[in-house]
Amino acid sequence: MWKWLHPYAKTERAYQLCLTLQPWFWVGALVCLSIGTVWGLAFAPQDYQQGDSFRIIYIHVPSAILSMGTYVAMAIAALVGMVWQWRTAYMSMIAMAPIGAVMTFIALFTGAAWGKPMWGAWWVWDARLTSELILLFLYVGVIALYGAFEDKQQAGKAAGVMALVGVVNIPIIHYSVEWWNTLHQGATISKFDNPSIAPEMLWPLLINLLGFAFFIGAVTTVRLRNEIVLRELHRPWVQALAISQLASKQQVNHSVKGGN
Amino acid sequence: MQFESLADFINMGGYAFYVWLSFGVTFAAMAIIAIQSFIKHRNLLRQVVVEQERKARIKQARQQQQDSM
Amino acid sequence: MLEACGLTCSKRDRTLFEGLSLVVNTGELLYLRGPNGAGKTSLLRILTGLSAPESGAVLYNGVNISEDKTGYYRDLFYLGHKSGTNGSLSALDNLSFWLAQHSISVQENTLYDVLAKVGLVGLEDVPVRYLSAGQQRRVALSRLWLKPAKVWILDEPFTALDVKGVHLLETSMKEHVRRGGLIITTSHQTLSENAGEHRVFDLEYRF
Amino acid sequence: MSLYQGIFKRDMHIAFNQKAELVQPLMFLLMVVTLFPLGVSPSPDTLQRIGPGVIWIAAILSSLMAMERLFRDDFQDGSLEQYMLSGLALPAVSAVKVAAHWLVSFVPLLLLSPLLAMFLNLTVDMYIALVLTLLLGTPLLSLIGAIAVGLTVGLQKGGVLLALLLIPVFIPLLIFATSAVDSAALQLPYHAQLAIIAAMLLLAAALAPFAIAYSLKVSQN
Repeated sequence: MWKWLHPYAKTERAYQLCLTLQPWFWVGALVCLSIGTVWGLAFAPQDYQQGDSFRIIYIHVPSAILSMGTYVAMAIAALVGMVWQWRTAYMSMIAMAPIGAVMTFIALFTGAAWGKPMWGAWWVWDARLTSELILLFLYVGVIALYGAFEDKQQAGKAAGVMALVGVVNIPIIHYSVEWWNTLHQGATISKFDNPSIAPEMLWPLLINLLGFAFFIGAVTTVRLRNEIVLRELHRPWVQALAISQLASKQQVNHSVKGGN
Repeated sequence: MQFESLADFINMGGYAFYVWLSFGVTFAAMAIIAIQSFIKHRNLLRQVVVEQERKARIKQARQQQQDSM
Repeated sequence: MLEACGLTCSKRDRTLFEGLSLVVNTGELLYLRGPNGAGKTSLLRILTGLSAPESGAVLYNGVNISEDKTGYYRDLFYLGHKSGTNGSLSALDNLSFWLAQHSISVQENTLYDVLAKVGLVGLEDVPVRYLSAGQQRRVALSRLWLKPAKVWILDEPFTALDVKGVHLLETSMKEHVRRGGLIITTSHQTLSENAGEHRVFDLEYRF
Repeated sequence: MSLYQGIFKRDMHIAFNQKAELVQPLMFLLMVVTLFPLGVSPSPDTLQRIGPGVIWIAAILSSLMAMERLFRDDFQDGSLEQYMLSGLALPAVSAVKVAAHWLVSFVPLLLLSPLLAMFLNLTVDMYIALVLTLLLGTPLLSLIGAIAVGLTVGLQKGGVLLALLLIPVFIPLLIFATSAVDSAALQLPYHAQLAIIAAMLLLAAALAPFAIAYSLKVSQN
């Protein structure tokens, strides 16, 4: 008996969990990102080689790390969903995909904007940029596959398989691209790996990394709630929730109008 | 503070365009995905209410059909 | 005995049925009825184990079918909307491959006899795609006489069949039930008395 | 065992009944290769330099076209349902089907490869390396491709989606395979590249059948 009630209890509980976590994530993201960005832009010392252009590192490196991290998290969620038949796991996987893709886009864009003054070209087939580009393709694939199915439960499972195939491939892709890059390397110098970074340069980087992570968490909670509402459109608790939330908003609108 | 003046800060040692473009696009992209998620949430809740009303209409129609029979 | 306990299924985010339970005993014909979109096919596919229910379980002789697949499939015959015959192979090839697939050994003469029984004399070695829809359906149905299955799950078996075909199928359904078989079937036309006694199970369209 | 032989025979039989579907991807491959001398440069040196990459890219693209055939008919006519209800081990069935598919769609490609090598002015050393990479690499294409085919088989517009899903996954293979041929051109050893491709193939052979079976089940739902 309990086993059958289980999944519904779980989605509702997941929804509540998102609601409680969400404000903390938003506050954390806001605080860390403002501190890290201001520190990185205004207070961190200049790089003796690259001047002030290196300050792009404070968004490029965190977004690059977390774009990979989000994909791995998606694959873990897919695995959990597959092994324990957990519908919420698939939902959180697909909730993470767009924000992961945005992180990949940011890493690519900032990489290009950093490359222009350093290499004189917007795009250079550097190992890290190429890996990021392929990662973006993997994200696109998962999102497109999910979108192609009408039945979202089936869609989640299918996208999960693809996320797992991708995650097995990421290290192989990474390794192959690095290897390919060393073979074909012309005059480009890898500006991205700085073997020794001064601590006053590193701190803002770590804070921003944390800030980006909080941001990903925050957006994921919102999107996971969306996913739950979408799938449980006909459950009484969702209907009650929709009515109460929309009603409270309308009340606010009314009182504003009344005040005028 | 690494910069002597505000103008200096904005100039970013000559790299102003690249640095500010990167930060601008980054935060714009983050804002877009966040706002899009919230808008979707509101639309979904509206959809729930609409569906419910539709269901009520169908139920009513069926009731009437049964009554007339 | 086939038992469904608390099955829930939603397709395209609409709940088709929730907490559905039913028991079909041996020697019984269950006629599953319901409007289009009520979830008849989904229910049958869950009963065969082809698709997994969102919650609930299907028991065959008290054992969950997901735990003893081979045991269940030995006794099961399922015919869905799709006939499961390859168009470029002949009826004979299709049947003998299907028999090998299901580990059933049958004399070749028997195959000819069964195909004659369903009215396909002379069409045994023609690629199936050259046959008419009704004839293709007959090829698929001829498996009923080849596999000694206890449980028949038939999804719209009468589609495309002519009067004679319907009569043949209905009488063999009656015969199967009489011998202690178990049938679950859906159909848009009501079963005639040739099919024998049957229990009706109505599946409502839910919103 | 004979049961799986039966599946293999049936698939071969069906494939040879639909010869057009076997030949078309090969013709596509040939035409793509023809485009490069016309579009880039007909100079023998350039062709030799880009040749390995061109052949591999064309092979990947044509494999995407051939791949769709793998489970499509069985899904559409309901044979796949009957496979699942037969009590056979689905991973083994999928492995056999992939093997049959590889034989009918990639072995002809290998037979065509001398022609391609001539078109693109490859040396004998390069050609040997190319054949070795094709021998090890194309089964990998089939195995990984089959997972995505299994996922998209139930979709109406699966074709482009299949390419979107698979091309990024095939990139490492492309890199190692072309670099092996490039090494051969420079008279350098290329065991390392072949070993890596072989390792990927073994990994795929061990895992892919289960992934294919799972994705077919997802498509049936």
